[in-house]
Formats: sequence, structure tokens, C-alpha cells
Amino acid sequence: MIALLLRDLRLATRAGGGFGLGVAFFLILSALVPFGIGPDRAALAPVAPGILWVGALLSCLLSLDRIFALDHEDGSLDLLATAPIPLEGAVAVKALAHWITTGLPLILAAPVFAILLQLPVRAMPMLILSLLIGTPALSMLGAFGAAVTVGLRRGGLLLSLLVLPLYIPTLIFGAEITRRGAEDLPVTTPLVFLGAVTLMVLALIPFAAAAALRVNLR
Amino acid sequence: MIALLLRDLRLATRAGGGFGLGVAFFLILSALVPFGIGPDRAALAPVAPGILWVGALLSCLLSLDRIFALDHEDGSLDLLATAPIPLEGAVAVKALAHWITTGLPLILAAPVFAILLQLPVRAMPMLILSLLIGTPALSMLGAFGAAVTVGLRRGGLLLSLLVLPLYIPTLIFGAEITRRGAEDLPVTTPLVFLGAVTLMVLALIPFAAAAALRVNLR
Amino acid sequence: MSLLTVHDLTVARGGLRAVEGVSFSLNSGQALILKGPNGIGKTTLLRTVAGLQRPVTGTVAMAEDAVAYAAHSDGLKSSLTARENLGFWARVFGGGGIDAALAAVDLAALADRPAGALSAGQKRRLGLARLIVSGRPLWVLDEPTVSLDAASVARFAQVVGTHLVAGGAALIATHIDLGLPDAQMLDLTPFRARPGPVTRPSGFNEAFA
Amino acid sequence: MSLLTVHDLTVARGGLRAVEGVSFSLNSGQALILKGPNGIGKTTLLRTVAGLQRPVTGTVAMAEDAVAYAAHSDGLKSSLTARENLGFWARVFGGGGIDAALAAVDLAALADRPAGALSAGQKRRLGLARLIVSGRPLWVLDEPTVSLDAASVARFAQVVGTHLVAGGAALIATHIDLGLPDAQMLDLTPFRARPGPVTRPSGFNEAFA
Amino acid sequence: MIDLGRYAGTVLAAYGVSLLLLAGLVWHSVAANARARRNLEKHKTDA
Amino acid sequence: MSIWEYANPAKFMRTTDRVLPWLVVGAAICVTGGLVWGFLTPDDYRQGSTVKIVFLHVPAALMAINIWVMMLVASLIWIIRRHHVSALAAKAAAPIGAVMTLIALITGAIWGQPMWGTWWEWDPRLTSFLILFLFYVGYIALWSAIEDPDSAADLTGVVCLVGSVFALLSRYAVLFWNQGLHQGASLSVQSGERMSAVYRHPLYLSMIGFGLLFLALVVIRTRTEIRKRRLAALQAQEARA
Ligand code: HEM
Ligand SMILES: Nc1ncnc2c1ncn2[C@@H]1O[C@H](COP(=O)(O)OP(=O)(O)OP(=O)(O)O)[C@@H](O)[C@H]1O
Ligand SMILES: Nc1ncnc2c1ncn2[C@@H]1O[C@H](COP(=O)(O)OP(=O)(O)OP(=O)(O)O)[C@@H](O)[C@H]1O
Ligand SMILES: [Mg+2]
Ligand SMILES: [Mg+2]
Repeated sequence: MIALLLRDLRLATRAGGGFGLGVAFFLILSALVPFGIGPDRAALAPVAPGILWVGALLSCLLSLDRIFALDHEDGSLDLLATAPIPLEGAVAVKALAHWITTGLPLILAAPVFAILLQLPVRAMPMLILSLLIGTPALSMLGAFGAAVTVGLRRGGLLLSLLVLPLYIPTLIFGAEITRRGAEDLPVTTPLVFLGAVTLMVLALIPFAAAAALRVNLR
Repeated sequence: MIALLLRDLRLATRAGGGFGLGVAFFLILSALVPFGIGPDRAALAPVAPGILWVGALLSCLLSLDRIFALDHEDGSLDLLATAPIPLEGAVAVKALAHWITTGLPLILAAPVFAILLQLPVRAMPMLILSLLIGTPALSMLGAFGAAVTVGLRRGGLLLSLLVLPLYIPTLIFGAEITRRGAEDLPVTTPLVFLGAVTLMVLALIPFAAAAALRVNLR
Repeated sequence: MSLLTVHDLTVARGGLRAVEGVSFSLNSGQALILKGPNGIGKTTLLRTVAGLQRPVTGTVAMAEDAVAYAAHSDGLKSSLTARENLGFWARVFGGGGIDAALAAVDLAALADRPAGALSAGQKRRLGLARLIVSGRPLWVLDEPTVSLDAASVARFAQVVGTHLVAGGAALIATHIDLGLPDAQMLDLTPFRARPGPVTRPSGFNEAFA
Repeated sequence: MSLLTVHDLTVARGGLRAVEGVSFSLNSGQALILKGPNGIGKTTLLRTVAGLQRPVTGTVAMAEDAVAYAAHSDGLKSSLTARENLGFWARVFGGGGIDAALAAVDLAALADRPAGALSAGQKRRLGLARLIVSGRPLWVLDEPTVSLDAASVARFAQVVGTHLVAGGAALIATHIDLGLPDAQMLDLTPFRARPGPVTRPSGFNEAFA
Repeated sequence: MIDLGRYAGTVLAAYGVSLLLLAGLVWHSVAANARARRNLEKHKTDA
Repeated sequence: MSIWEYANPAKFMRTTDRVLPWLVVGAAICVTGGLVWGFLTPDDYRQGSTVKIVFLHVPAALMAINIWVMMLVASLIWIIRRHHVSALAAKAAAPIGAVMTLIALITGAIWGQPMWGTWWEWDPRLTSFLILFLFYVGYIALWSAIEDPDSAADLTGVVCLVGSVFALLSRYAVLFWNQGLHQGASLSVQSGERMSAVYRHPLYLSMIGFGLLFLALVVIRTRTEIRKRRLAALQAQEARA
């Protein structure tokens, strides 16, 4: 399992591995939105928490198909399924690797984008906290979608279509936390809910994803 | 050329062709943004033009890799390059097919999403007009990006990074037209600029895209 | 000691049964070669034995975690070196002896070359080295000598021979002669599934036919 | 009448020259078969003749729009039927005679089956039918008989024969015997590019070598 | 004719769109069914 | 005889051959009857003639949810018992459910214009329906994207299961996010107080009609799927032979 994690991280950081592309997409998006909405601080600040969360979600989404597609093409997935590690574990590890290469850089870079979008500084801790709790669920749900669509040619858009509705609870609570942070309101309730969603996803989805993978390997 | 157009359209509407997935993505995005920003009409209406345009742009982006990748994989692109039609023409026709299968449904569906995002009804004509003028440029620029990245495995995210900056002028003018439409301001100036950008793109980019394709076929 | 016992096995692909009623058993030190025309179901049978798909009827009995499977694609990452690729699989399977395995397939000199820069035959040999480091007793190989030249085929036979002597077993599907003199041969042609009504459909295609 | 004249041609792949100094010419009614070991540069040469890449040195002289190229992938869309696929290419190349072409490769019965539901050999035959409807005089074929069984290879020879009699020409790379008795043969082995300094590098790899 | 008052447009639009959607769904179901039956029968007479 | 026998396609075809005409006639009568009766009801003192929309809106909304539940049950039957017809029934039901959701959304939106002065409001119930629509679209897209029918049935089944959990979860998330202005269920326990019999009876008829219409359509569409499968299966066998 650790070997798998290390390999995935190493692959991501090698040339062509796509490390950092998610952050780059996030950057471009944060730069585009002001062009669309207009540079006005009064217009940007109230929507910044929502845009930041939607942006995090989209840039996570765009790298999802890498989770299994490459391993499927070169046959590694078949071999992993016959290896002495449970497929559920392999799924969880690959989702973790995805989070480390996509979610974590996003969280580290988020303050920069928050400044671009005029998010008040006092909201920063809550933005980071909510991303920290929420993004693991995004990666895991994405791994599920990737497992379902792994054999399909050009499954990319279909993957988005399947996964986005599943992201809604996380998005709602995450953006709510950030918004409340910006307005100095109490955040306990949404934080608890967000944590509950993430815990449930992390506990149950690996089994669904492994089942989908087994079907696709058949 | 007409044969090529008809074939691409027919392929898109066959099972698995991905027709309508762009619209579906647009729908999901318009549904997600309020979850991020909050349900409040006062918060949504002012950012609706920008969000709608960014959404149109992203859903166009996600289907770009289909323009050439499938034809490259099954060898059709090699054959098209040796066929008695200029490669520039083939590129233009494929961009046109992309626009008909992605841009046009988007424009037809845009009023629905505008309602979801609480765009004032009086802004509708300008939204549609700006999309009508702007989206052909998106498809053509996308064809260029797709031509540059055609041979690469998992070029998807790289494609986005290449193309997004090229989309900025269209985005700025398009969103500005819609916003002015919502506030009943005169729209002539941005309309002229948007039209000029589109005309320039349509006139010049096919040559650049064809050149990129030739390099990738070598 | 029987490493693998297959009894009355029926396997299906795409909702249609491919071969029906196959039985054989494989003891330590034995190799069995599956023959048969294109499309009869060799690959399907091997995937079933490897546990990647379920049998329609019949049983596959073997010790847990005994099988190492090698198919057409070798599961190599082109940006990792030969040694890194092998090291990863060794760790996953809990095996070892990477250098010995590289030497056995004559890739020691190329150990630090990225797998993407290996020729087709060298990639194939690296795939075989993975079997060695897996430490699994039962090798299930699908056309292992594709794109190997004559010298490499001979080396392959030698690797399999060593494995058998060490108490392993091998189940191999192939169209060509592998140079394994002691191997038994099983022709699947007589087991081709007969069309017609079935008591237990293998999938949609048979349920609705 | 010479349909194709190749003079002192050098072609390169991945920045390294593959074959050097090849010359031949092909008249109407002639077929030329290229032979040579794996990786010598047959595919590269054919792509250069088809105009898909530029020669490093030398010239390829032929009439404009004379060449129809067929490679490993047939450019078929699996969701379109055989007839629709062929119709598309006929319209692009301005040719016709779709039904005759389907009959020539014995696919008339399967004309309305989606190409994705054809077997590998049938797909290959559909790819050859495309050559017929293209109406081009010079056929450039890269291993055209891959995955064809013996009967289909014979039919392929017959199709090429008809094309030659009708005044066409064919340039074919292959490893196996095609059953074209009148074809000339060109072995590329003597033209393998020699390493060493060159007057005109074919790309970065050689410019910095 | 019944009088729908000032909401006539609203009510008629709601009924119109809904009935159109339902009709489309029914038509699609029936047409696809007929097509499937025809294809199956054609295949049987061919074989 | 157990209910599982209907998983046998031939048996299913034979039985539905007999039942289908009755379903079609019943659906036609009840839908037409309910809608015409509803259309002829007197205006509400508050909502005016727009109250007539309820006879489309509520049955469609009800069916939209129930069809998803039926798909969930059918998917579970497929996953657990491998009954091929039930997988196809789930596939056949999805477009009907999507259309019902769409009708509820559209009639609601049209209704909202005079009542709330807006086409769309991010009210929890409305939002939940939008999310339900997204799930339908994704489910249908997944069916059409996978070529192998066994895998398609398995994968859509898993997606239906996970989707159901998340549809519920989204409902709570949305409720937390925004408290709405949509009316509550008025046909429940104290129905008499909240909706007079003038409206209640045609509404019941319309609801029965929509239910029968769904049954008729799902049977027809399942039969279509069975026929398509049969043709594909015969072709696959010939191709193999
Ligand atoms: C646009 C989206 C709308 C959606 C998705 C929607 C959804 C629903 C649903 C699911 C029900 C069934 C409630 C139940 O019986 O438990 C319902 C009932 C109802 N809706 Fe809507 N609705 C929408 C808009 C509206 C609007 C704008 C109005 C009018 C002001 C309205 C009025 C009603 C009424 C009167 C009922 C009947 C409630 C009852 O008595 O059961 N709805 N709606
Ligand atoms: N994805 C698929 N869907 C439907 N049928 C398939 C699929 N893959 C293979 N088949 C069919 O299943 C049968 C068995 O295939 P299998 O790959 O097991 O044959 P094989 O004996 O390995 O052939 P080969 O010698 O060519 O490798 C073949 O008739 C093939 O046409
Ligand atoms: N994408 C590539 N990048 C770099 N080198 C390549 C690439 N593709 C092929 N080559 C090299 O170019 C040389 C010529 O390849 P080519 O495909 O023309 O050979 P071939 O004669 O057609 O071989 P075969 O008989 O196997 O088809 C080979 O040595 C090969 O290793
Ligand atoms: Mg095989
Ligand atoms: Mg070649």
C-alpha cells in the first residue's frame, strides 16, 4: 500500500505527470472570474467564498480521470487486482495520492487566490480549514466516479456529470463555513456537518469504488 | 468538406458521441454556483453575467479534446491529411461541427440557466447575442489548442491551460455586453470589439491550427 | 501437491460462454500449455483462473494469493526506470531479489533506463522479471513470447524451467512453440461452448437469446 | 508512364535518420514490395511518400493528389455502419462505387453493420475498400494483410491485381508473402543509415550528436 | 369556454408544456418499441 | 409460482402482452379524466385559475420521486438476484422519471411567476428537484455510454445506490442552506383542512392516472429493451459462430 502511494506520488512529480496543473487551472480560473464579473471589490468580495470553492472543486475534477485511466491502459490495474492488497485499500490509497497531488497544493495556494478574489483576510483560516476537511471527500468521490468510467473512451465529461452532483453537500457546507468566516459568524454547525460528510464518504465509498472497478476489470 | 461536417455531426449524435454533455455540464455548473454563493437573489443577480460566460467557456473547454483526439487514435486524421481537401478547411469544418454540437445547444439552453442564476429577464437578448457572436471564436481557438496537444497522452489539462488565456478577450467583452444588457446601458462598443475578435480568430486561426496538426502528424 | 485444480469450468465473455466443461489440475513442477484457435477463449480462461472474473459454472481451487498473472500489457510505467518498476511490484507482492531477476532476463545493463525507452522485446522481458520478484508459485501467462526474438524465447524457456524446478507451476496460453519439452498440452477446441438453451445464463446475451 | 519517382531519399524518425539514399520508380501497372527487419524505417518511408512528413534529403516526385495511404489504423468510426464509413471517404476523395467496392472485399452482406461490430479481419477489409473508392492511382500500403486469414490474403492480392490492370500502382511494406507474382521486391537493409557526422542533420538529435 | 381570468397564459403554458412533454415521451416509447419489434422480426426472417 | 419468474424475459413478454392493454386504457382514462376534471374546477380565491396547475404539478412531482425509488429497488434486485429484466426495467424507467421531474420543475417555474414573482428561487424543495434531475441525467448518460450490457447494469446499479444516499444527503444540506417558501405537503394527515374536496378528488384521479401512465410506459419501454437485447444477443451469437 505504501509502495503504491509512493509510486503514484513519484509518477505525478515526474515529467508529464501533471503535478501542479490543478493549481494552474485554479489560478487561471481565479484570474478569469474577475474578468467576467468585473474588478469591483464590492462585487467580488461577497461571492469570493463560493467562487473559491467551486474553483477548487473544478480543478479537482479535471485531474480525476488520471486516477485509474493510465493504470488501466498499461495493465497495472489488472495486476493490482491480483496483488495481495485488497482492492478497497488500493482505491483508498490512490484517492489519497490524488489528494496529496491535487488537494494539498490547492490548499496551500488558496490564500493567494483568495487575495485575487478580494476575500477578507479574516476569512482565511476558515477557508483553509474548510478546504482541509472537505477536499479529501472530493478526491474520494472522484475516485468512485473514475472507477465507474474507467473503461470508457473519452469518459471525461461523463465523469464530471456523475461526480458533480455528489459534490453538492461538501460544496454547500464548505462555502457556508468560509462565508461565515468572512462575516465572523459561528461556524460549528456546518463544520460538524462537513466533517460528517467527509467521514461517511471516506468510510463507505472505497467499497463502492472497488466494486465498480471489479466490474470494469471483468 | 460537407461530408466531413455531416459525419462529425452524425458521430456526435450517435450513442456515446457526447452530444449534450456540454449542456449538462453547464447545467451542473449553474446549479453549483448558487450552492457556493448562497441562494440570495441580491447576491446572485450581479454576478450572473460573469458566471454564465465563465460557465459557457468551461463547458466548451471540456469537450475540446474530442475535436481531434478520436480521429487521431483511429487514423482518420492521417487519411484526412492526404485527402484532396486543404487541412485548413478540415480544421475549420471540425471547429464548426464542435460549435454546432456544443456552442449552439449552449446558446439555446442559456436562458434556462440564466433563470437559475437570477439574471434579469431584460438581459436575455444581450446574453444570447453575445454568446452567438462569441462562442464561434471559442470553438476555433479550442480547435487550435486541440491541434497543438493532439498526440499527447492526457493532454486534457494542458489543453485547458493553453486555451484559457486565449479566451480572455472574448470573455471580457461577452460578459460586459451581458452586464450592460442587464443594466440597460448601450452595448455597441463591446459588441464591435467582440465581433472583431471573433472575425480575426475565424480568419487566422485555421492556418495556425493546420500547421500545428501537420507537425503532430509527422 | 496440487497447486491448481480446475473442475468442469465454464467461462463467458461478452455474455456468451466461450469454453465449457474444462477440467485439469496442475502440480508443483508442472507446466500446462493451452492451445486453440483465435477467439476460443484462452484469455478468458486465464483471467478466470487469475480471479479477475467469475466462472459461470465449475470451480477453480487453489491456495490464496498463489497466482501471478501476466497478460499482453505489462503494467510498466514509462517514466519510471526498469529497476523502479520492478521494485514497486516487488514491494506490492512482498517479494524481493530485484537484481537477480533483472539479471535472469538480461536487463541488468539497462536497469536505470526509463521503461519508455526500452524496445518492445525488452519491455516484455521486464514484464517477465516481475513474475520472478512476485515470489508466487503459480504463473498464469497469456502469450508471453509476443514480440520476443528467438534468443529471448530461449531465455524465457530457461526462466520458466528454473521456476518449475524450484517447485512452481505455469499455465501458459500460446500459439507458438515455447521450447518447454516437459510441458503438457491442452487443446481447447473440443471444449468450445455449444449454442442453445442453457439453465443458467452467463449474462444478458444468453438470457435473451 | 511513371507514377512515382523516388530519388536518393533519406527519411528520419525521432530526429534520427532511418534509411538513406533510397531510389526507385514505379510505373503504372507495377507493384513494389518493401522488405526489411523491424525498425529499419519502412513505415517512415511510406509516410514520407504519402506526404505526411518531409524527406531529409532527396525527392519524391509524383502527380498531385495521386496517392491513397493505408496504415495500421483504418480510420473507421465504430458507431457508423460499413456503408456510412465508406460513403464518407468516397465523398471526401470524390470517388464512388461504394457497392462495387463492398462487393470486391466481400462485405456486401455486412454493409449495414456498425464498423465496431466487425471482426478485426473484416475491419481490415473495409479499410481496403476505402482504397478502391478513393479512385487514386497510387496505393501506399503499410502491412495491409495484418490479421487477415489466408482466404482474405488471396482476395487482397486479387484486388491489388485488378487495380494494377486498371493502370494503378502499389507500394507495399510487408513481412509476409502476399501472392503478387509480378511484384518487384526492394530490401531496405542495405540502405540502413550509417551513424556518424552528416552534412545535414535531420533534427535536434543529430544536430547535437 | 371556461374563463381563466388574468392567469390564462400561465395555466395554458403549464398545461401546454406538460402535455407536450408527455406526448413526446409516449411517442418516443411507442416508436422505439415498434422499431425494436420490426428489427427483431426482420432479423428472424433473414436468418 | 414466485414473482422471480417474471425475470424470465419470455414470461415477462407473455404476461405483459395480456396486462398492457388494460394499463394503457386505464392510464388514458385516468389521466384525461383527472386533467379535464381538474381543468374544470372553480378558481381558488387566492391563487385564481393557477390552482389548476396543481393537477399536473403534484402528480408529476410525486412520480419523479417514486420512480427513483423504483429504480433503486430494481437495481438492488439486479445486484442481489441477477434478474436481467429488472435491470432493464430500471433502465426503462429512468427517462420517464426524468420527464416527470422536468414537468414538475417547469410547471413549478411557470407557477412561480405569478405566485412568487419569480421563475426560480433557490428554495430547498425546488433545489432538491433540480438535484434529482441531475441524478437522472447522469444515470441515463451512464447507461448509454457503456457498451457491455452486464457491466452497464452493474455500474448503473452502483451509481443508483450511491446516488440515492447522496440525494438524501443533499436534501438535508439544502435544508440547512436555505429555508424556503414552498408550501408543505397538504395531502397528508390533515388534508381536509388544507385542501377542499373540490380539488382533492380530481387530484387523486390525476395521481392515479400518472401512476398508471408510468406503469404502462415502463412496461412498453422494458419490452423495447428486451427486444433490443434479444436482437443484439442473436447477432452476437451469430458473430461468434
Ligand atoms: C419550480 C419548482 C417547483 C418544484 C420542483 C416543486 C416541487 C413540488 C413537490 C415535490 C410537491 C409535492 C409535495 C408533496 O405532495 O409532498 C409540490 C407540491 C406543490 N407545489 Fe410545488 N414545486 C415547485 C414550484 C411551485 C410553485 C411555484 C408553486 C406555487 C406557488 C407550487 C405549489 C405547489 C402546491 C400548491 C403543491 C401542492 C402541495 C400539496 O398540497 O401537497 N410549487 N411541489
Ligand atoms: N469485450 C468483448 N465483448 C464481447 N465479446 C468479446 C470481448 N472480448 C472478446 N470477446 C469474444 O470472446 C471470445 C473469447 O475471447 P478470448 O480473448 O478469450 O479468445 P482467445 O482464445 O484468447 O483468442 P486469441 O488467440 O486471439 O488471443 C472471442 O470469440 C471474442 O470474440
Ligand atoms: N515516435 C518515435 N520516436 C522516436 N523514434 C521512433 C519513433 N517511432 C519509431 N521510432 C524509431 O524509428 C525507427 C524506424 O521506425 P519504423 O516504424 O519506420 O520501422 P519499420 O521498418 O516500419 O518497423 P516494423 O517492421 O516494426 O513496422 C525505429 O528504429 C524506431 O525505433
Ligand atoms: Mg488471447
Ligand atoms: Mg512499420
